[in-house]
Amino acid sequence: MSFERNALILAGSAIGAGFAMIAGIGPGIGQGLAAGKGAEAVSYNQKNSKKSTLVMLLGSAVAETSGILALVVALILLFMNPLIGVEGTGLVLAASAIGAGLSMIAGIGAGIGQGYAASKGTEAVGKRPKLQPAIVRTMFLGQAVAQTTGIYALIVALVLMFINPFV
Amino acid sequence: MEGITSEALILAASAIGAGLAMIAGIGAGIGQGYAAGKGAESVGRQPEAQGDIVRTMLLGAAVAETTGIYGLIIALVLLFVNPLLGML
Amino acid sequence: MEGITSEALILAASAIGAGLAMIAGIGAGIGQGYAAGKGAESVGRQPEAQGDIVRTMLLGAAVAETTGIYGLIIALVLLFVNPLLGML
Amino acid sequence: MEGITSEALILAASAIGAGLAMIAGIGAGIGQGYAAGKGAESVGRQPEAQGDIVRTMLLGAAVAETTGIYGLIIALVLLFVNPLLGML
Amino acid sequence: MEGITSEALILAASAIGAGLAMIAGIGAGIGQGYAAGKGAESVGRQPEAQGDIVRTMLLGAAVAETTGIYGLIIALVLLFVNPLLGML
Amino acid sequence: MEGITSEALILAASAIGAGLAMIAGIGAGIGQGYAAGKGAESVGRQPEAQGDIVRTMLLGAAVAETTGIYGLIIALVLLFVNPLLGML
Amino acid sequence: MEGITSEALILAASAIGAGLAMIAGIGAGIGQGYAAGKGAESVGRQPEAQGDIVRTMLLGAAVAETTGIYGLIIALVLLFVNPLLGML
Amino acid sequence: MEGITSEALILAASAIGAGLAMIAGIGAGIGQGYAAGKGAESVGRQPEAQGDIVRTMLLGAAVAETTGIYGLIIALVLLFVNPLLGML
Amino acid sequence: MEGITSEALILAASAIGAGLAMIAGIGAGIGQGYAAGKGAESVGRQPEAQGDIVRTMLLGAAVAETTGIYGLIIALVLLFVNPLLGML
Amino acid sequence: MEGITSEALILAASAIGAGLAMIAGIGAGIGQGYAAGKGAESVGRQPEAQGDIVRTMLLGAAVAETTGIYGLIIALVLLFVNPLLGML
Ligand code: NA
Ligand code: NA
Ligand code: NA
Ligand code: NA
Ligand code: NA
Ligand code: NA
Ligand code: NA
Ligand code: NA
Ligand code: NA
Ligand code: NA
Repeated sequence: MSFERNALILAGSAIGAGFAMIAGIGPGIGQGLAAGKGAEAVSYNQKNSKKSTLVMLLGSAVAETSGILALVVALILLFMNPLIGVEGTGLVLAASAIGAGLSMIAGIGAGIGQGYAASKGTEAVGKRPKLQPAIVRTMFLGQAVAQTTGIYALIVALVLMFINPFV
Repeated sequence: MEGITSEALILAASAIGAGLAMIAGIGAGIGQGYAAGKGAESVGRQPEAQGDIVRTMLLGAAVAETTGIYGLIIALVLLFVNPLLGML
Repeated sequence: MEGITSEALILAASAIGAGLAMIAGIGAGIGQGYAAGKGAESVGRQPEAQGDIVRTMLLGAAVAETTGIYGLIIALVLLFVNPLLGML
Repeated sequence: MEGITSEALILAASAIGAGLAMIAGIGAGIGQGYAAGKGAESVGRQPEAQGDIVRTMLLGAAVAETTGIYGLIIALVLLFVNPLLGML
Repeated sequence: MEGITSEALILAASAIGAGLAMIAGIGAGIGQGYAAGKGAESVGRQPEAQGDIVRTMLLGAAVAETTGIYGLIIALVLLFVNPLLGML
Repeated sequence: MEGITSEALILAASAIGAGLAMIAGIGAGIGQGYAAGKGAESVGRQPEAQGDIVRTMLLGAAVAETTGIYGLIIALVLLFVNPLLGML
Repeated sequence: MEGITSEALILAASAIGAGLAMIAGIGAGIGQGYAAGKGAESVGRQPEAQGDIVRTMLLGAAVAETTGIYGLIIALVLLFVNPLLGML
Repeated sequence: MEGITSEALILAASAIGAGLAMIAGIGAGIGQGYAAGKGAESVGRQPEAQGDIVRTMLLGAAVAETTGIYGLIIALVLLFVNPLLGML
Repeated sequence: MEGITSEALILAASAIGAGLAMIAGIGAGIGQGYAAGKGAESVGRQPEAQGDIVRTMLLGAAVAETTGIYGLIIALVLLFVNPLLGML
Repeated sequence: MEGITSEALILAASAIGAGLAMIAGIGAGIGQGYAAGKGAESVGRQPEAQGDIVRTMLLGAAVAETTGIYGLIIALVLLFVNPLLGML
């Protein structure tokens, strides 16, 4: 097994990119919840369907974040691999690429949670359109709180990719 | 494994990476199914609002599809383009 | 493993990648089952709207199937076409 | 592992890939069980609509089965047909 | 691992594949348990419909069992028949 | 690992396969716990139907146990019978 | 790894298998916690039925414990009995 | 890896096995949190039944803790007792 | 890998084991978040019972934290104490 | 891989362990999002109690954050302190 050092790093990057994409489970579930509640809101308050649909889309946009971050990490690994030019042992850098991908999986949580918040925001605005500002403010505040562990994961992934302390 | 080349190692890992990326699709499947259920329920309650309900369900489901598409794109890139080989 | 070729390593990884890609199907199974449950419940409540309810359920379920199909396609590509071999 | 051939590596990976593909079945199990619960509940509430309820439940469950079947097919292909061996 | 044969590698992978295939059973366990809970709740509410409720619950649970059975079959094939060995 | 025999590799993989097979038990644990919660709730609401409720809960839970048992059987086969060794 | 014996490989895999088997316990933890929540809720609503509610909750929770116990038994067998070693 | 002994391989696998065993704790965390939520809700609704509600919640949560404890025990056995080493 | 010692293999596996053990924390995160949601809902409905609601929520959340702490302890033991090294 | 040292193996495993530890963050994301949803719902129902609702939601969310922080700490220790290297 006398592979080139770069081959090992690139193989690790392929697997890391695959792991990172798993984060997409989160937005998929969460935005689906919002879609369901959006459809329901239309059924009990058809007049205000524009308002509830807007909240569904706003909340879902926030829930997309961790899917986008994961995609960016995967694209970086595949198209502008920062590890390949770094001095250091191939095995360590290959493992760093895999670790970065694994870390992004944390984004599942934010995606589901923020999507749930979007669904409840949509439902609430559908029921009480007049309270939209207060409902949406609370939704966004809660969504911001739910993002943090996804950000932590992104930081760990960026550290592994760009300022790898092991080299 | 003396006969195995660097290219082969990267391509083998790409096959596994492509498979992993598809797992993202679990999310859209669950979420869109939830929307389907809620859509059916809502249409049953207000059949006269069917058009709006289904349109909202489909709009929300389209949003929920994106991360599954991202996974598919990464898999297709690994299988058909594979930029990694060029970095060797 | 002296006898193992580059091709063999890629094909072995493709078998595992194909298996992983199928896991995406968990999502459609859960989501469509939820839709089935909600559809059955709604039909029980508004039998007169059965046509609309079932149509909406099936439309939503068709949307929820796609990421499972993506997974199947990637698996079939790995097993029957395998573009990776050609990149060696 | 001097004695291990290229074929053996592919077949070993196929055994693992087949096992992974079956995991897709988690989805249908959860989803159809949800439908079963909702069906039982609805039949208890509207016994007069039992026929419609059960038919909708079974129709929806059939839809939810597909990705589990996809997983089974990929596993059977890996175990009994194995197109990968022919690509060596 | 000089002494390890091709057959041994395939059989070792088959043991792991069999274990993985059983994981499919998570789905039926969750789904049928949900049905059990809904069945118990419904029987408590409409004891007079107990027969219909339990029949629907069991019918739905039977449907939910299938993907768990698929997993079991693949595991049994790997452990007792193992068609992969014959392809060597 | 010169001293490692073919039998040892298969038995090592069997230990891991047995552990994986037990994971199926997650399903029954969740599902039956759901049934327990619904059973307790229902008994609180209709104490006079306690017999019917608990019987339905236990019947449904027995159905939900099966895939966990399948996993246990596969693990026991791997650990105590191990048909794979005989195929060497 | 010249010094590594067949026994060592099996015992190392047994340590991992034991860890995997414990994961089954996720199910009972979720399920019984659900039952605890439903039990607490029901006792709050019908304090006069506390005895029946708690008894049903505990009976259901005992049923939900079994697959976690199966996992524990398989882990203990791997760690303290290890029938695999005797098959070498 | 010439310098790696049989004992080292077993101890390395034990470290991973211990980590895997802790994953069982996911269950109790979810379940007990559900109970906490239901307990808080119920205390808000029936403050006069607070004692009964909290007692039932804690009793149920204690039951839900067990499989997490099983995982911890297996991890501690692997890390501090390690009966596998003695079987070499 | 000629230069790799027994100690290095154990310490490498300990790093992975520590990472795995932290995954247990998923449970407390979900569960306590559920409790937070139910607490907020209940405080909105019965502001006069806020003290009791928040106390019960925090008590239940403390109980739900334990398995996450177990995982942390096992990780810290692996990283800072590592009893496995002493068993070599 | 002739050039791999003991230190490199430990650091490689630490990179993977750090990635695994972050997965704990799934829990807080789901849980806090649930709390956010319940908070938004409750503010919609009782706007006059908004202050109490949001305070309770944030308090509960802070509690739900801890296991995600534990995971982050373990990852940072592996990446920047790495006590394992010192044990070589
Ligand atoms: Na957070
Ligand atoms: Na999306
Ligand atoms: Na879809
Ligand atoms: Na389907
Ligand atoms: Na089925
Ligand atoms: Na079953
Ligand atoms: Na059980
Ligand atoms: Na328990
Ligand atoms: Na706990
Ligand atoms: Na916490």
